[in-house]
Amino acid sequence: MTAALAVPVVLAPFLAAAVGLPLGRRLPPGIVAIAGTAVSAVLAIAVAVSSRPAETLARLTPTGGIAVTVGVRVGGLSATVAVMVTLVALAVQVYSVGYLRGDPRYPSYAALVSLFTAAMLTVVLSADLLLTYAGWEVMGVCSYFLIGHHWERPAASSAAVKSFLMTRFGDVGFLFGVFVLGTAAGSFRITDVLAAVPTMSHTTVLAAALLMVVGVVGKSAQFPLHSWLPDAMAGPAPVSALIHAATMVAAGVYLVALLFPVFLAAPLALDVLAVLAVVSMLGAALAAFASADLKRVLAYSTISQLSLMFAALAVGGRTAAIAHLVSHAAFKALLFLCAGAVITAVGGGLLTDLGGLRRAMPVTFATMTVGFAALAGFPPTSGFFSKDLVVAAAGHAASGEAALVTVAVAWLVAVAVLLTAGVTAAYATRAWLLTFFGTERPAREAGPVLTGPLLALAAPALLLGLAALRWPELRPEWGSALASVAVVVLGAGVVLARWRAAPGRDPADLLGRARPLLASAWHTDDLYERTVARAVTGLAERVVAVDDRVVGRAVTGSGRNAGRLGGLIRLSQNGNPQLYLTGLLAGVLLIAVGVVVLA
Amino acid sequence: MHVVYPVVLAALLFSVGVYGVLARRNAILVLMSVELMLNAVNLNLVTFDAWLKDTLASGQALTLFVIAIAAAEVGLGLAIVLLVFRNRSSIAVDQLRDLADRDAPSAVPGETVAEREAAR
Amino acid sequence: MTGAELVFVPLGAVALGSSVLVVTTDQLVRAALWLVVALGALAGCFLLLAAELVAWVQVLIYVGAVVVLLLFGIMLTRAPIGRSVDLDSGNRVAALVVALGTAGTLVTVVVGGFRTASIDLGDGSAGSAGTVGAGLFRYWVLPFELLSVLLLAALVGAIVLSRRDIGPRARDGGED
Amino acid sequence: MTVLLLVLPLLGCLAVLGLPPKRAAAFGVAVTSATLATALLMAATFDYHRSGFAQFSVNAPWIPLIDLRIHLGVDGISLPLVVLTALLCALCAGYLARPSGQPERPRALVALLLLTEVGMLGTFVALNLLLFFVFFEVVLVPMYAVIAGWGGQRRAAAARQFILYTLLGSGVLLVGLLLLYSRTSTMDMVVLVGRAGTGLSHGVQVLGFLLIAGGLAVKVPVWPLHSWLPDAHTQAPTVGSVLLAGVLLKMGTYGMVRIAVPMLPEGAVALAPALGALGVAGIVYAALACLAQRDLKRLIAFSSVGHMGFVLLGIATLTPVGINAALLGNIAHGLITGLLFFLVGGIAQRYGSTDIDRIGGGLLAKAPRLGSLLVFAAVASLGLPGLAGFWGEMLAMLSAFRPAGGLNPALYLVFLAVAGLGTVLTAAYFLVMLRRVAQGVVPPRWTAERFGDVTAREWVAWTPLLVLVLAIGLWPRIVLGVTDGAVRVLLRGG
Repeated sequence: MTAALAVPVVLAPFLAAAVGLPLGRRLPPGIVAIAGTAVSAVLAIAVAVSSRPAETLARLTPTGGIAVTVGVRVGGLSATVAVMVTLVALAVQVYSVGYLRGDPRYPSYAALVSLFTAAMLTVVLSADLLLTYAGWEVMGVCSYFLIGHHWERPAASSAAVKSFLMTRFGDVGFLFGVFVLGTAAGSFRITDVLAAVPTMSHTTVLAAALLMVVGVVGKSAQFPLHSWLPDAMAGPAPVSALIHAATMVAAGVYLVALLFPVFLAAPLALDVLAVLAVVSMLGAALAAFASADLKRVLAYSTISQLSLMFAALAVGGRTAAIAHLVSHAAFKALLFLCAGAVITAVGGGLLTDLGGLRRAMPVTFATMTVGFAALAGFPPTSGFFSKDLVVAAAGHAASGEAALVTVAVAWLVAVAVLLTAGVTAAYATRAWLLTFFGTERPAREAGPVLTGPLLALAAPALLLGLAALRWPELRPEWGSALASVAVVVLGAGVVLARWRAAPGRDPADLLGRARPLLASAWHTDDLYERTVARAVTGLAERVVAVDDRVVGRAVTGSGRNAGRLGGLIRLSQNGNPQLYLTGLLAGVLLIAVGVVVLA
Repeated sequence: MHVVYPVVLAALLFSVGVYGVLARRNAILVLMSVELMLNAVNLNLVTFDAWLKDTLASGQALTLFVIAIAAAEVGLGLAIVLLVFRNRSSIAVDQLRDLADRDAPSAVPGETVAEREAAR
Repeated sequence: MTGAELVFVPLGAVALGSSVLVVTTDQLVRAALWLVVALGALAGCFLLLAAELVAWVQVLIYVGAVVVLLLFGIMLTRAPIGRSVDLDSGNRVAALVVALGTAGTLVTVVVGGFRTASIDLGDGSAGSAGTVGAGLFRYWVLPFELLSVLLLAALVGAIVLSRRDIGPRARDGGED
Repeated sequence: MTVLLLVLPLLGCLAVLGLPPKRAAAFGVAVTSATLATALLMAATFDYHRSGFAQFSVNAPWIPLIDLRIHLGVDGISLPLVVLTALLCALCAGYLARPSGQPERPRALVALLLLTEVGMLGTFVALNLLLFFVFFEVVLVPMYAVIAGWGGQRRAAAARQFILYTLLGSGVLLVGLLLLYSRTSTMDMVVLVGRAGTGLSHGVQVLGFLLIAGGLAVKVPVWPLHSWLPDAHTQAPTVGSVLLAGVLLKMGTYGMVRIAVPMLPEGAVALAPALGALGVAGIVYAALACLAQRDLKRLIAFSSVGHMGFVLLGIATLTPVGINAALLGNIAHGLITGLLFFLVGGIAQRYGSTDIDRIGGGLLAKAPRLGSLLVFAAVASLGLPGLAGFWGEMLAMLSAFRPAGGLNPALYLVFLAVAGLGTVLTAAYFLVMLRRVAQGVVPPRWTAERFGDVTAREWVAWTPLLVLVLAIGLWPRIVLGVTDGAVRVLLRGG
């Protein structure tokens, strides 16, 4: 029953996309997309409530080897994430109707968002790793289209290309990981693969886990494949909310959580994941603090928060990671949608152009304050509880309980998590101050179509943590809670103090000369531009030259030389019959001699 | 009598005829060389007729035919030579080059001059 | 070495020598005359091989008719009577090589093949006019008749070729 | 029915010459549609449980002296290709019949198109080696004439290069086939597959494989024997490009699957690594070449080299998965690249050029539907899951992960890694192309120009391809279900 319910969860938004793409122009805006997502959300909640693990399968195709199956697999994890995805998507769809009013490309936009949702739900609910990969890739291409929504702007189209290519690079790793697991288990079914993990050799598991890490790093924008995400802010704000809060980047975390047994069997991969997470976490947090654009702040914060989840996974805190994933989906979607409202009101997202909006946009102010508080981790927001779980998990690992990673790495994670918490509080406070305080400027509050979703998302961002106190494993621990609150207060306090000392000035000045370096995320973009991009373009031009000069010439040249050789022989055709006759007789003679000699 | 003598003579005569046909420029001299070659063949025919004692006398009969044909050939050949001389005032064999391949050789079969120029 | 051979060798030498002169002399008329000598010597050879009729026909037709025709040809093409320098084409070296090659090959093969064979000339009547004539008209009638048709055709052809007034009527400008 | 498949276009080819030129195109549509109907009827009545065996067989002597028999039949490997060929030919005929773009000398063009169709279908249904070769060659001359007669500015050189190069390949192929015949004294493909190389020494097998696969490699084309392809594609008219990419290239890989691999298994094992290496080299090389390409048609032509690289990689693994991947990749590439060439033909007709810089971007603004179709086709071509291109590439890489016994797995892992890199580069050049052609603002030179979006005729010609790309992508069993049984039978011999 549960599985039968889960199938339409995926199909509803897919059908909405299939209907919306050709017919979107003739129908009232958003009706199909919202209906599809709403149906999906209701069903997802139903599935989550019934919450019994279930699986249904059909053979998709023979391949000559391991057959590919198609089907859904529902468990506690996937049901939770499915609910989160559908609800955020619903909020985004409703919000988009207002945000993109009058945009001629709205119909295709709505259909693509539906398709995106369907792809994410495929990843979440799929029972077969190859199907998961399919959803994973479709999500990538949808994000390409959505980020490139304003394709007449060069920045948008190049950001779209960049995001697709960088994630695709990771996807190749993921696909190979699927190959390793599938061939080792003799099946691509997730249940079979997980069951077969204990029987696999250590090398196989390690290779699979490391390849998965590559895929995850690409999709979730972790160092070193992180640089697409800030650029992807060129897309419309609701797209950012969808892609960078609840779905695509979250898919990486979900995947690691789903295949956690594989990683448990390969602790080295977890070490790698932990180190990458630590680098991304701190680096992105500092970049967010230095960034000059509201949406870029949120983008870097997304990277940082995702690293937090990976860190939690690496130290064994699967529950903590998922809890933070859910709460992050709520408050980050809220923040992006608020940022969208601010940008529509002001006409730009540069922090220097903002300020003093708290009176003009009271609803946005209130909801965004909740969002920032949750991001910073102030109690009693959902962010506080989920972040505390992560800190607690890191603390346990560092103290040597449940040691998955080496103790040194665990310590590194613990320290980095706390540091990040401080920096997060600092940049959240900074963005909040710069957006809503300081000199006032004229602006109008957004309409109810925009504020409705904001209010709807603010509720979970604020209350999810309290609601989760029902479950004992989600309750905070006193030690870690105190530590993280202290760090958060410290981080926020420093910024507030600075603001008090110099009102209206950007607290990022605290960074001094390091600011440009941090704002560009250590010039990683530049580095890629200079090395990879330039090398590939250079190589491409060289290949074209080689193709023209060597391969092409080799062919035409051999043709030409054959012609020239013919030209030489042609010289004998000078019309002199005596010469012909001489040749003829000489030939006969040669044949005769040959016959005589050989016979 | 040994067969070798007449046969060797025939071979040598034939070779001389070959040389004449290949090396002489005047068409009439070429015709004479052809006669030499024909005679070499005749000698062979007669020799083998005598050696094999052919009851049909085929060697000698064929020799007679060859002689008759050679006469006809010389007649026709000279007529042609005369015609050529009348038309061109020359009977030098190596100057009759109407069969020559005249245009400059192209490197690629079927390539036009413009394309060849473009390729350079 | 039998008597016939003793006669044959010098006759052959004469035939060969004069034929070499035919293809090397630098005077056209002399070439024709040397051809007469060569063909005459060959007729002698035929006689030695007991081919009496053939020998006489050779003298009659070749020496009598063909060479005369050739001489007419020389005169009609207004060839110089004395020495001329350009009787040989540029192909001489190649021709010599091919000719020597031919000679070498043929002689080798022939000598190798007939080293021991010898001809029994019998009573010498095998080549008399009677024997050959009987053979011709008993066994070779059809070819003989065909040959006469051929001769007729050659005659007509020669006339057509050499008479100006029955050539191709309109001469195209393309000829040079 | 197999005979009907060949006779219909052949008779049509002769009949069209007697028609008034204005009605030639319509007649072409009728003939190709009838052929397509025959092919579809065949697919409908095909016994899918026996897909490994030739059905609708015909076997009659033709020239007994050289063992040439008219032995025709369709099995699971050839059926999809037959349907694809008939479909693409019908679409091409339909494209020629559109009122806006009547070609010059329509009678001759339609006749050549039909003759090409005879050759292509014949290649796929022939079950006699010599007959296969005859049909293989029949395609060449009409295609040469199509390029030379209706092509672009440098068509003469391109057509000449095409025919000389491919003829060279055919010569090598013929030598290989004759070698096989001289050692087995039979030309019957069914018998030869059944023997699976028994009685052939190792040396003969390697030499035979080298000759046959080498000859076919020109047609595929395998890097670095590809240089005829970009020129031919660029210069050919739209229908020529569609058939070249859609069907002609498949004849090469089909021959490898049908002849080289099953008949000479030892040779295949010995030379497959080389084939695989050339395949992946082609993938990366073509992708890099596309990145720096300035001409749309040339870009798509090079992309064919890359896609055929994946097909070759699949074949080179000598596993059922790999061969299935190759066959599916064939079909998918035929559909997608056929569509791409149609679209580029449409663009060329509107802009009068296929130069990317001349078009200058903004196609999505100027002609939104055409632009969207181009985006769709490009995305399909870069192997998006859910569209046809994905399965061939994915399965080829999967098969490379575990190649057949006797092959070096470590080497194939390297191939796999390179192919994976190739997929990223493939995505890169398609996206860069889209960015420069479809996205961006309309350059000033085109803003005043008015040209229509996709016309009804074009929809008719392109919709079947769109639908099939989606259908195969979502439900690959359409093809794999047919080929799988046949591939197993083919490889069981070895």
